[in-house]
Amino acid sequence: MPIYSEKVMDHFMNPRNVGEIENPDGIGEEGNPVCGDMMTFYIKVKDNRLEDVKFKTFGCGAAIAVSSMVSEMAKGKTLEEAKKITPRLVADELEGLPKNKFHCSNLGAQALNKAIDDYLKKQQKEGGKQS
Amino acid sequence: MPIYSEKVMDHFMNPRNVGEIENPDGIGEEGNPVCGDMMTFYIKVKDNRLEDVKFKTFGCGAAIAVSSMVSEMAKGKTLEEAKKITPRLVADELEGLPKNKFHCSNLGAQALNKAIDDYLKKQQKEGGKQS
Amino acid sequence: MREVYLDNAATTPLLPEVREAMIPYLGDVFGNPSSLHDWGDGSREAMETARDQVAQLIGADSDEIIFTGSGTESNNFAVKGLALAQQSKGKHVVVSAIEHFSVLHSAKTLGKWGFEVDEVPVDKYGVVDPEEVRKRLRKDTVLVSIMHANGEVGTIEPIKEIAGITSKLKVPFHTDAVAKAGTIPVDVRELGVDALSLAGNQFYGPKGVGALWLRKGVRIMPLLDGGIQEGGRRAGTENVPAIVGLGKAAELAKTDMESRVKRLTPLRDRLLKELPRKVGHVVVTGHPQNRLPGHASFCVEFIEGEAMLMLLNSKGIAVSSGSACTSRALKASHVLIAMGLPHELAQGSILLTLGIGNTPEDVDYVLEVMPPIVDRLRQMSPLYAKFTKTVKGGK
Amino acid sequence: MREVYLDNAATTPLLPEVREAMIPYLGDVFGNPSSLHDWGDGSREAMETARDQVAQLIGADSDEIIFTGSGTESNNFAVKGLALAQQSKGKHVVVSAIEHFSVLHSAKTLGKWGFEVDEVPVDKYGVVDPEEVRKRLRKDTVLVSIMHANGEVGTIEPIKEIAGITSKLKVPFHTDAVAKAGTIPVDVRELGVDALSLAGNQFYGPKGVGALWLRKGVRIMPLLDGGIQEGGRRAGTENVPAIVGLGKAAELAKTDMESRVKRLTPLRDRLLKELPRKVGHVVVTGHPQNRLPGHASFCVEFIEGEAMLMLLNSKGIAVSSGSACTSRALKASHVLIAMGLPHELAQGSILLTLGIGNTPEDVDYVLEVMPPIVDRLRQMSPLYAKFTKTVKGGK
Ligand SMILES: Cc1ncc(COP(=O)(O)O)c(C=O)c1O
Ligand SMILES: Cc1ncc(COP(=O)(O)O)c(C=O)c1O
Repeated sequence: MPIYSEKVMDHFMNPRNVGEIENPDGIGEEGNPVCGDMMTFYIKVKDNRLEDVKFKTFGCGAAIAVSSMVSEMAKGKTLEEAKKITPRLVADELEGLPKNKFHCSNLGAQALNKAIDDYLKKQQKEGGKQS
Repeated sequence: MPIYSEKVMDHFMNPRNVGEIENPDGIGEEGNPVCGDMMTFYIKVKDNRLEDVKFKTFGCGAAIAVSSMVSEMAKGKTLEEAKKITPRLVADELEGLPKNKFHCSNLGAQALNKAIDDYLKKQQKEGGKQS
Repeated sequence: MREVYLDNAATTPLLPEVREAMIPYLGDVFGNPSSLHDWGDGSREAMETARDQVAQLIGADSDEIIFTGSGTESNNFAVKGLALAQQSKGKHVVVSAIEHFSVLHSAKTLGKWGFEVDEVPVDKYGVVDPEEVRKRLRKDTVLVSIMHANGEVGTIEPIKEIAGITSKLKVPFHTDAVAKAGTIPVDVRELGVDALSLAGNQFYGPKGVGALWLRKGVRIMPLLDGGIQEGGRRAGTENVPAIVGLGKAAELAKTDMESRVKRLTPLRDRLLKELPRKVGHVVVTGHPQNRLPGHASFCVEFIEGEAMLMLLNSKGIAVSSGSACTSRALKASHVLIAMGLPHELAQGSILLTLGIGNTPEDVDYVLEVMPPIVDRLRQMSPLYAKFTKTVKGGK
Repeated sequence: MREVYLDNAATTPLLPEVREAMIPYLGDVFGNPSSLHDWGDGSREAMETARDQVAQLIGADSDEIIFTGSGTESNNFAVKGLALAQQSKGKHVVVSAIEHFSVLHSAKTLGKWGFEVDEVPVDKYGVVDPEEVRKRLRKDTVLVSIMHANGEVGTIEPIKEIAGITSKLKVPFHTDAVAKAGTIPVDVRELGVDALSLAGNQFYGPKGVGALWLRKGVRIMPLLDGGIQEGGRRAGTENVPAIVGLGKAAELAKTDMESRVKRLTPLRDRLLKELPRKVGHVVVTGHPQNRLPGHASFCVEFIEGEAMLMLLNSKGIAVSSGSACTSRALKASHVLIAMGLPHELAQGSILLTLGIGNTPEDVDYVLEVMPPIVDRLRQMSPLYAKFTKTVKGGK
């Protein structure tokens, strides 16, 4: 009885969208290596949609799988849709997470959220130059 | 690892001198069924010697083996010699007794002793008619 | 020589199916269930299957089962752990007078820690009157522990009735079902108790493993502190092979319970009826009907239990006794004394506990061998001599 | 795929000889050792042989050995039992900061019972300075418990030196030798301690069994109350097969100890030397020389232990980690933190513990597989990205 579901293992072993985006439209960092997990999300936005999402993660198997899943779920979504990705939804998509690992899925959604907020803040500053 | 030595088992399985003596010269009773062990020794004395020794015992395997051993050790001895049979000697002859069963060998020697005392008391009363 | 094991209350043999189930966990599947790699997975999986099997035996949820190292540990854990977890509410504990020492002495230890312990008496059959429990409940009662069946006299206690009382007053109720779970049906929901102890070696499972069932939400203080095994309630590397064996034994017990009871009950009843008749001056101890299916217990007058035990052993028959001499502490059975038996009679205690390996022929053999053994010991007994002289007028 | 088990600190596999020794006690020899008949004799005899074997492993007398259900139980028993037995003399207890949780949390429980617990710090290698122990001893100190070797970083503690101090002041000294007994020589008389814990599954014996050695005359309060098994100090039907296995494992450990140490040490040393070199940014944890023979432990920078563990597992290699993520309680290893490692670095904890089944080829395989795994995780790590950007100036 592995502690992780097959879906988690798949996303851990073959994480989607790992990396950085050069000149990203938004960056969100969540967590803290002292606590064990830290995630950085990079996003590229086009026409209010997440054209590209990438991440880097320091953390356990669950943290990596959650990051991968969040990136996959977010990609192509509108900003409003992406902001509705909750930890619960991520865990469900991963076919469950061990109880004590649930906090990882919080971090994933939060880091993405922060990246979107980062983008929106920049937009405001720039007075909506680009779309 | 049986809790009892072979010698104890032999005396338990084939106890020597079980029974009563009709018109004994002395009777000694020791112990109490409430506590678990009770022994009655009967002796026949001739020329200051234990011509016959018999016993009845209510009690555990050790109690029965001790009674048998005491009777065997006592038989043929002078009264003075027989009074020197100590619990330690009985236990040694039996090749040891479990620690918590040691009190049984006290009872055996004591019951014999009481029987001898009973005889001596009767002798005194009768003014030393016999022997 | 014929070999007849009639000491199943002391411990049962391991069923071959149980042993087979255990063997892989003494071999290739050796990982620590806490390990996160495949080796750990294999052990953890086996353990969780066993947890399901044990839960099903007693109608519980799997996550309510805590594995322990013995029935004794389950009882210590329950009695001390439940009382200590509730001590802010009070320090009064109720047990019966005939509990196993693992409960009674745990309660005694609680006594040293400032708890007050009340003992409920039993009647001559060893039955606890629920009303006697009710009378003892107080505002500060934080635990009642009454056994489900007594291992020494076989009597089954009215646990459901007692639970009806404790649950109304919201007092946690633990029952020691070590002598009963796996032998006759136990359903924790139907019983209405809050905690229940059981042990593998009482129903053809391995030694060294037990379980405590604890109703969800009931708080307990660990007995074994350390790692977070068993949800943090019982630390220590788990005894995987024994746990697997317990699970398998539980599964088989559930499947075969009815047929086992059907086989054992008539054998027991023959012993209960025939032995007193054949031997004479024999008293059945415990409840005549309401008792464990394989359990026949007696007191034989004028002689002592250990001597009987040893002579039966020399004939290939294994039994046990509650006599003072067999107790190593050299005290008469607290169970028999609590039932009002005179010390003298309690010395003649003898226990014949049947198991699924026993046959009608075993019973025949015992009924044949026992009378001459008793007779032989009585011929040696000064008490019997006195009895024949006074009552029968000599022989 | 190659299978390489490098988690012997978590549990060792059972030796075939040990299993063979146990099998009869899962079969025909099933009696309860407390039973007085032949069935009981067989079990009792086997148990006493095992007691001799365990005693010989540590230079003790047989009647000083108390069998328990695990290393955890031995530690709970020792820490709580010794402190409670002495509490009329005082309520002060000294432990080290890197004890196993079964000691630390037992001490915490003593804290709830009114004891004061002092923790001795360790240096960066995890070594306890005996002077630090001496400084903490008071008139009312009733127990010192310092482990013999740490299972997480392998460091061996100066127990003899500490015992020299405690014995002069007549303070009972318990040492948790669970990670060490059976692995390297332990002689209780030479050490001068008063109590010592060990466990079967640390040296190719079974799970579910441990022992507490207690110097003759030292008083202890039972953890498991009940029957009078183990001289009244540990109640409950004994786990005979596991005890027999422990005995056999002890016998083999004594015979083979030297050759085992000779085989394991060079393999360990290769790991300690080569892994940091091949991987880079790796810190060896624990003492560089004075450590358990099969024990290699590291912290790998910029990545987390569980992820490493899982990727190694996917390559057939079993290891463990002391990272927060692997602890289920999600706390960084108290051992690494007590040694002064930053939390961030402690997350990269990885433990490779060799056993007698391992070969030089196993080490080759790990050294081959490990660098790409670390590399892969570092490529994912934002910390590594920051590091390369700031220190290396990008890549
Ligand atoms: C009713 C009851 N409770 C508890 C126990 C203790 O079990 P163990 O000695 O296996 O720990 C027994 C043992 O026979 C028992 O009969
Ligand atoms: C030093 C030490 N003490 C105690 C224990 C506890 O042993 P167990 O979990 O087997 O009870 C361990 C476990 O690895 C240990 O390493």
